[in-house]
Amino acid sequence: AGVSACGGSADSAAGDTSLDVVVTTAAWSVETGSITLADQLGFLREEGIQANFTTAKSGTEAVQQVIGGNADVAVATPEPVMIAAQQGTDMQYFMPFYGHVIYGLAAVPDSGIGSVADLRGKRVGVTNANSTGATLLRTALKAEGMSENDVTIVPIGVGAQQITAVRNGDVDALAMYDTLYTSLRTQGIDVTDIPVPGLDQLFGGGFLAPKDALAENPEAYEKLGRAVAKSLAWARLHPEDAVRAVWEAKPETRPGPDQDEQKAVQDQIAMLETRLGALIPDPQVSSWTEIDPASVDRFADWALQAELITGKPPVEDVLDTNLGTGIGGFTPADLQPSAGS
Amino acid sequence: MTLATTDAVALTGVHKSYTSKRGGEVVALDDVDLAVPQGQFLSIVGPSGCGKSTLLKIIMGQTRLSRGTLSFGGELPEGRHRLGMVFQQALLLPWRTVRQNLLLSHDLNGAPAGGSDRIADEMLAKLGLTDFADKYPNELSGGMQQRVGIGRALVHDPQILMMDEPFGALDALTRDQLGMDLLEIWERDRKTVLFVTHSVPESVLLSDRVVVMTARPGRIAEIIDIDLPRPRALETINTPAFGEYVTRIRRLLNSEHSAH
Amino acid sequence: MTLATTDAVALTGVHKSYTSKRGGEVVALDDVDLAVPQGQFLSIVGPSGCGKSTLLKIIMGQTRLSRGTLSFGGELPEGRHRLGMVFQQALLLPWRTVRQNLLLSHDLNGAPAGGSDRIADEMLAKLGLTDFADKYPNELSGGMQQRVGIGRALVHDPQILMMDEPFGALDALTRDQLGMDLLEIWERDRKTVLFVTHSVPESVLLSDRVVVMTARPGRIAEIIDIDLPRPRALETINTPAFGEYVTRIRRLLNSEHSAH
Amino acid sequence: MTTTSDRTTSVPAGASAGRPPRKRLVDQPGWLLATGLAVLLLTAWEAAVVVFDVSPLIVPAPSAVALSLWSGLADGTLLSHAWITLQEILLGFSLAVVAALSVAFLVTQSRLVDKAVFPLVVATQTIPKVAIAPVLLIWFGTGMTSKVVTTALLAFFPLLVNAIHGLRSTDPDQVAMFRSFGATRGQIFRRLQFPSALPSIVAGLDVAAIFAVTGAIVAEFVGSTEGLGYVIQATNFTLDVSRTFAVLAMLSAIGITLHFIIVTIGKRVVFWANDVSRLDH
Amino acid sequence: MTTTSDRTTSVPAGASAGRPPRKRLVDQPGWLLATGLAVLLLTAWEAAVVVFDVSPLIVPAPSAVALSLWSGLADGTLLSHAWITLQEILLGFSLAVVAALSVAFLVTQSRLVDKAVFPLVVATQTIPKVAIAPVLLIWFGTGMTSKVVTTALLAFFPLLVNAIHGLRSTDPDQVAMFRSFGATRGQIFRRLQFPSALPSIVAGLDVAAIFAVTGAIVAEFVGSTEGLGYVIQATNFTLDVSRTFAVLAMLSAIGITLHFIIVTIGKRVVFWANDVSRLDH
Ligand SMILES: Nc1ncnc2c1ncn2[C@@H]1O[C@H](COP(=O)(O)OP(=O)(O)OP(=O)(O)O)[C@@H](O)[C@H]1O
Ligand SMILES: Nc1ncnc2c1ncn2[C@@H]1O[C@H](COP(=O)(O)OP(=O)(O)OP(=O)(O)O)[C@@H](O)[C@H]1O
Ligand SMILES: [Mg+2]
Ligand SMILES: [Mg+2]
Repeated sequence: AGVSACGGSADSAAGDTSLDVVVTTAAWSVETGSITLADQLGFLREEGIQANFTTAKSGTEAVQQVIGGNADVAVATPEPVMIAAQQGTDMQYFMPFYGHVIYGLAAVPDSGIGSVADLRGKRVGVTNANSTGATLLRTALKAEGMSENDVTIVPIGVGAQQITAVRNGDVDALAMYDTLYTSLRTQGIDVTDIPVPGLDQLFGGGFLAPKDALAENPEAYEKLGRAVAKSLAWARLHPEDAVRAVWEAKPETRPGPDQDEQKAVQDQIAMLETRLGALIPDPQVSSWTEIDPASVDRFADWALQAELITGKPPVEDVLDTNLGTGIGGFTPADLQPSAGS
Repeated sequence: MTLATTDAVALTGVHKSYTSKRGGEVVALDDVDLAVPQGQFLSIVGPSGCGKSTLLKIIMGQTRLSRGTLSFGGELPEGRHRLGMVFQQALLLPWRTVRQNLLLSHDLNGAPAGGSDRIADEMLAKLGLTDFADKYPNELSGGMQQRVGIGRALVHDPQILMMDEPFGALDALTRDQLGMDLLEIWERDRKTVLFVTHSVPESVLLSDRVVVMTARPGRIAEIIDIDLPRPRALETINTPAFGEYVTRIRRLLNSEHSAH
Repeated sequence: MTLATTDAVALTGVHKSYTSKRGGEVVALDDVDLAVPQGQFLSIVGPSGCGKSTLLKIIMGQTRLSRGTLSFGGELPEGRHRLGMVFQQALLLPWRTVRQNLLLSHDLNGAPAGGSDRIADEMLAKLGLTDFADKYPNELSGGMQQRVGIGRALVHDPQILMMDEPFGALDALTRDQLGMDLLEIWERDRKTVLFVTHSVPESVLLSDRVVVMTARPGRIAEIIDIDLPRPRALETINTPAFGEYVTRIRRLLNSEHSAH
Repeated sequence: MTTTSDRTTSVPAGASAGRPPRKRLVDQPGWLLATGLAVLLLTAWEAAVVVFDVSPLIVPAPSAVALSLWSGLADGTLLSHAWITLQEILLGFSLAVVAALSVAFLVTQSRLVDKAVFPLVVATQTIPKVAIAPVLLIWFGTGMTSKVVTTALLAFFPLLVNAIHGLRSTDPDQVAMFRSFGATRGQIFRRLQFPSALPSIVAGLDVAAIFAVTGAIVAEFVGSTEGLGYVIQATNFTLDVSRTFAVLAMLSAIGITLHFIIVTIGKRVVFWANDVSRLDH
Repeated sequence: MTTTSDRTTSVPAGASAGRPPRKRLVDQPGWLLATGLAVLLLTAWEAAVVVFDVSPLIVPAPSAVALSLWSGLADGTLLSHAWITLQEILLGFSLAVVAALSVAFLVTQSRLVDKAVFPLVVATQTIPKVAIAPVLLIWFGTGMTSKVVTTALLAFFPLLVNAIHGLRSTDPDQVAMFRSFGATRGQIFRRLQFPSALPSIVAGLDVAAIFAVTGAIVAEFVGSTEGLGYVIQATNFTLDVSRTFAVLAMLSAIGITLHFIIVTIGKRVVFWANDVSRLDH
C-alpha cells in the first residue's frame, strides 16, 4: 500500500482501499489476533477495506514504520507517540485498543509485598530495563519518595523465561503489563496487584495514523476502525469462538501436542478477557470506541512526570476525536460474521 | 654499457640488495653490466647464492632493482609473448592436468583448441609424459613436474626465454635429451635464451656465451664466447675445443670459490 | 628376501600402485626386493618417475605399500632417532631462521642449548651458510635452502639416513664438497644411508652398492657392489676402476631407457 | 643385534584372505558416529529431565520435542514456515556470496579500495543488525526482501575475510609466471588467484551458511509474521517450549545439511588440496 | 629494429635527486584515505537528510549524531557503558579463542572427535543466540557472565572453522619429517601444525573479534541494565535516534580498532606469509 494508499487513491483490484496496519507484538496471540479477525470474519470486506497486518517488536518500531511511510496505521501504546509529537511528528490516535494503561505492579506470592512502599530493598522483575513497566516502577517509587536505587531491577524477559524466573524466586515483585500477569496466573502463580493510584485513569493506546492522512481521508480510517471494532466486540461476546478462530488463522498460537487443549482454551480466554475486558466493559454498548481526551491528557501528565517527555503536547496533536462515534456506529445485531474468507 | 640495436635485453650498472627481516642488507647483485643480443643463447653459471635467480627475476620484472638500468630493445611485441620463464620450482597449477598446464599460455591468449591439442601432444611426447597427460601435478614425481614446467615455457614460445636450472631434478639421460630438444627448438627460431645451470658442460654445449658469476656480492667474473660450430650434437662433447672451454670455466669457478 | 641379522631395513616383494584422481592405476614400484645391511651406503639411480622417491617414502612410513613387507632390524632405538630424510624439496619451516631449522630435531628432543649451538655453528660452516644463520628461509636462494635441508638431516643424525636428490640444486663445487663432508660423517659413524641421485659418478664415489632401477613399472634392474677402497676422496674419480663402474651403470641406464 | 624385526608393515587387511578385518569405532561412517553420539546425548537429557523433574517450561524432554516436531511436520505448519525461512537463507546466502566475492575482488585488486573502502566495510560489520532493523524495514519493506538483506549482512563478513585471505595467499612467483604469459588482470584473478583462494573460500562459505541460518531467524525476530523465527517468538508467547525446541532442531538440521553440502562440494572442487587422511596413519 | 628501448626501468625516485616524486592518491596512508572517504560519505548523508527532509526519528543527520556523541562522551555516560561492553567483548573473545582452538585441536587430532563430535558442534551453531539467551540467563545469571558466554558463542564458530582449515592444510611431507625426527603428537601440533595454521587463524580472529562486538550487544539486548546494548535499547525506547546512532558509531570504532590490532599483530606474527605488496608492482 504505502502512503499513497491512505489517501484512498491506490485502490486494489477489487476497488477496496488498502491499508497497512502494524501491530505491536512479538508474535500473533489471541489478543492481537482479535484485531485480524476483522479480516477473517468479513467485517473489513463489508466496509470495502483491505488491510495488511504486520507486527513490530516494540511500540517505537511500530511508530517508526508509520513515520517512515512503511505503514498507514500502527497499534501502539502512547509513549513513543508522545515523544514523537514533542519532536514535531504529528500522529493521532483515532481508536482505542487498550482499555487503559496496561502496565502495573504486582507482587509474587509470599513476598509479603502489599504496597509500593514495601518494595524497598526488593528485586523487581521487568521484561526489559527500558520497558514502560520499568518506567512505571520508577515513577511509582518517586511518588513514594523512593528512587530506583532503592530496589533491584531485574530484566527477566517474557514467556517461559519470565515464568521460570518467578518460579525460581529470582524476583519479589514485577513491573510489567496485564496479560503477562494473566499468563503467570494461568501457570498457577497467583501474583497480586500492587495498587498504584490513578493508573486506570490513563489512556492505554490504540490505533494511530499520521495527522494529515487522517484529515485527508477520514472515511478510510473510520471504516477500518469500525471493522476492527466489530471484531473486538464479537470476540468479547464469543471468547471461545474467537480463540478457536485465531487458532485457525494463526496455527502457531494453537497449543502443542503435549499441552492440554481444554486448559489452553481457558488460558487464552483469560488472556483475551484481560485485554478486552478493560476496553469493552459492556459488550452491548459500543461507545467504548471513543477516546476520552482527559485520559490522554492524564497520560501526558504522567509521561512528563516520568521524564519521558520534557513538555506536554496538546491533546489535539495526538488525538483525533472525529472518528470515534462513526467507528462505534454498529449494534450487537451487526456482529454477524459473513462466511470466513 | 649502451644498448646496441640488436640487443634483446641490457642491464647497466645493476645493483640489487635485499633488506633482511632481522635488519642488515644482503647484496645479491653488484654492478652488473650485461647485454644479450637478440637471438643469443646465453648461459649463466656461478656458485649457489651468487644472484643468478635474482638476475632473471629482475629481467622478469618480478623484483625491483636497487640501482641501475634495465632496458629491452629490438622488435619485441608489446606486452604479450615477450618473456617466458622456467622457475627453479616447477610452479604447476594443482587444479590443472599436465596437458592443461602445458597449454596455460595458449588458454590465456585464447588460442584455438584444435591447434593447441597437437602442440600439447608433441610436447608431451618430447617430455616423455604422453601417458601422464591427464594426471594432476601432485600425481607426478619431482622430475616429471619439472619437465612439465619446461614444456609449459616452450609451448609459450616467448621472445626471451629464461630458464633457472630447468634440468636440475632430471636424470642424465632425460637431461641430455631435453637439452638437445631445447637446442633444436632454438635453432629453428633463434629466440633469445638466458639459461642458468650448474652443469658447466651443459652450458658450453648449449650456449653462444657463458657468464661466469662470483659469489657475494654477485658480480660477473668473466663472459666467455663459445666458438663451437653449430648445429651442435651430443658428440660435440668429445671435441678437444669443448674440453678446453669446460676446463677454463671450471678453473674460473674454482678460483672464485677458493677466494672466499 | 629374508631379513639378515645385520640388515637395517629390508623390503620383500614390495608393490606400490597409486590410484589416479581420474581413475586408472599407476604402478610406481613392482616386486622390489631390497635388503640394506646395517652401516651400508646405498645409492639408488634410475630415470625420472621410476619410483625412487616412492621407495624412500615407503621406508619413512609416509606412504603405505600396496603389497609386500617392510621390516626393520638391528639395534635401532625405539621410535626416535631412527629415520631421517632429506626430501626432494627443502621443506624448511618459514618461521624459523636457518639456525633454528638446522636445530629442529635437537629442539624436538629437548637437547641442551649449549651443545646445540656448537653443532649448529659447525654445520653452518660446512654448508657455507655462516653469514646466513639468522636469515629466514625465504631470504635464501634455492641452493641455500636445499643445503639447510641437508644440514638439518645431518644434525639429526639418524640410524638410517635417506636422501632424495639432496644435491640437485647445487653447483658442482658445493656438491663435491658436501658429498665429501657426507662421506666423512658416514665414515665416522657408519650409519645406514639410502641416497637417491641422478649423478652416476656421485653414486659410485659415495656408495657401497648402487641400485639401478627401471622405469614404469619401477623395478630393480641390477644391484652393483662398488669395490673401491675406502676412505675415498675426490681423486678416486681418476682411477680406472671408478671409470669402469660409471660406464657399466650408464650402460645399464641407457639400455633401460631405450627399452621404452 | 636381534633377528626379529621390531616393526613389520604387512599387506593391507583387505588383500589378505582369512584374517577378519578388525573394525575400529573410528572407522565407522561419520553419520553413524554423529547420530550415535546424538542419541546418547538425547537419552542423557531425557533421563535428566525425568530424574531432576525439570519444568517443561525450562527444558522440555526430547521425547516431548520429538512429538511436537512430528505433529508440526504432520500438519504442515512447520514445513510451510521452514520453506519461508529456507528461501530467506538461500537467497540471503547467495546475495552474501556475490557481495563478499565482489568486495574481496575489489579489495585485492585495487590498493585504493583496500585502503579507503575496506576499513569502512569493517566498521559497518560491528553494527548489530537488530539495531538497524527499523531502517532496514523501512528501506526494504516488511516482506522477504528485508529478511534476505539481514541474512546476507550476517553471512557476508566471514566469507569476505576468508576470500581476501585466500586471494592474498597466492604465490607471487605464480603471478609473475602468469604475467610473463601475457595474462590480463582479470585472467590472473580468474585463473590463478581465485582457484588458489578456493580452499579458504570454502571455509568461509561454511561459516557464512551457518550464519545465514542465524541471520534469517534474527531477521524474522525483528518483524515478521511467518518463518521459523516467527514460530520461535510465537511459541515463546504461548509457552509452547517443546515447539520452540522443535524449531531449533529443524534449524540445526538445516544448518548441518548446508554444512555437509558445502563440505562435500568443497572437497570435490578443491580436489587438489592436502588430503587430511594423509596425516592420519 | 629500433634503437630506442621500449621500456626502461630506472633508478627508484628516492635515489635520484631533482625529480619531484609524484604522489598518487593510492600512496597516501590508509587512515587518511579511509577517513577522507568516510567524511565524503557523511557529507552526502547530511545532504540527503536535508534534501529529502528525512525524519530524525528514523535517520538523524550525522551532525546531530556527532553532537549527541560528543555530549554523551563529555558527561561520561557513554564511556562508562562502553567500558562494560568492552569488558564483555574482550572476555567473550578470549573465551571464544580458547574454546575454538581447543576444539580445533581435538577435531584435527582425533578422527573420532572429527566424525562424531564436530557435526554436533556445527548443529548447535545454527541456534540463534537470541533464542537461547533466556536459557543462558537462567544458567549464568543476569550478570556479566551470561553476556560473556553469549559473546563467546557468537565469536567461536568463525574462528573454529578457520583454525580447522588452517590446521588441516599442513604439508603432509613436513609432518613426515617431524615424525622422522621423533616428534610427539603434541610437538607436531605446537611446532608445525599451529604455526602453519596461523595465517588462517588470524583471518578467523578478525571475524571473531567483529562478531564478539555484535555478540556483546545482542546479549545486552536480552537482559541487562548497563552497557552500550542497553543504551541502544534505552534510546530506542525514548526515540533518541541520534544517541542510538552515536552508540553505533562507538561500536564501529571499537570494531575497527580490534580489526587493526589483530591485523597489525597478525602481520608481525605471520611475518613469513606472502607479502601482498609483492603482488602490486
Ligand atoms: N601421490 C601420487 N599419486 C599418484 N601417483 C603418484 C604419486 N606420487 C608418485 N606417483 C607416480 O609414481 C611414480 C613414481 O614416482 P616417484 O616420485 O617415486 O618417482 P622418482 O623416481 O622419485 O622420480 P624423480 O626422479 O622424477 O623424482 C610416477 O610415475 C608418479 O607419477
Ligand atoms: N627474497 C629475498 N630476501 C632476502 N634475500 C634474498 C631474497 N632472495 C634472494 N636473496 C639473497 O640474494 C642472494 C642471491 O640469491 P639468488 O636466489 O639470486 O641466488 P642464486 O644464484 O639463484 O642461487 P642458487 O643457485 O642457490 O639458486 C642470496 O644470498 C640470497 O640469500
Ligand atoms: Mg637460484
Ligand atoms: Mg623423486
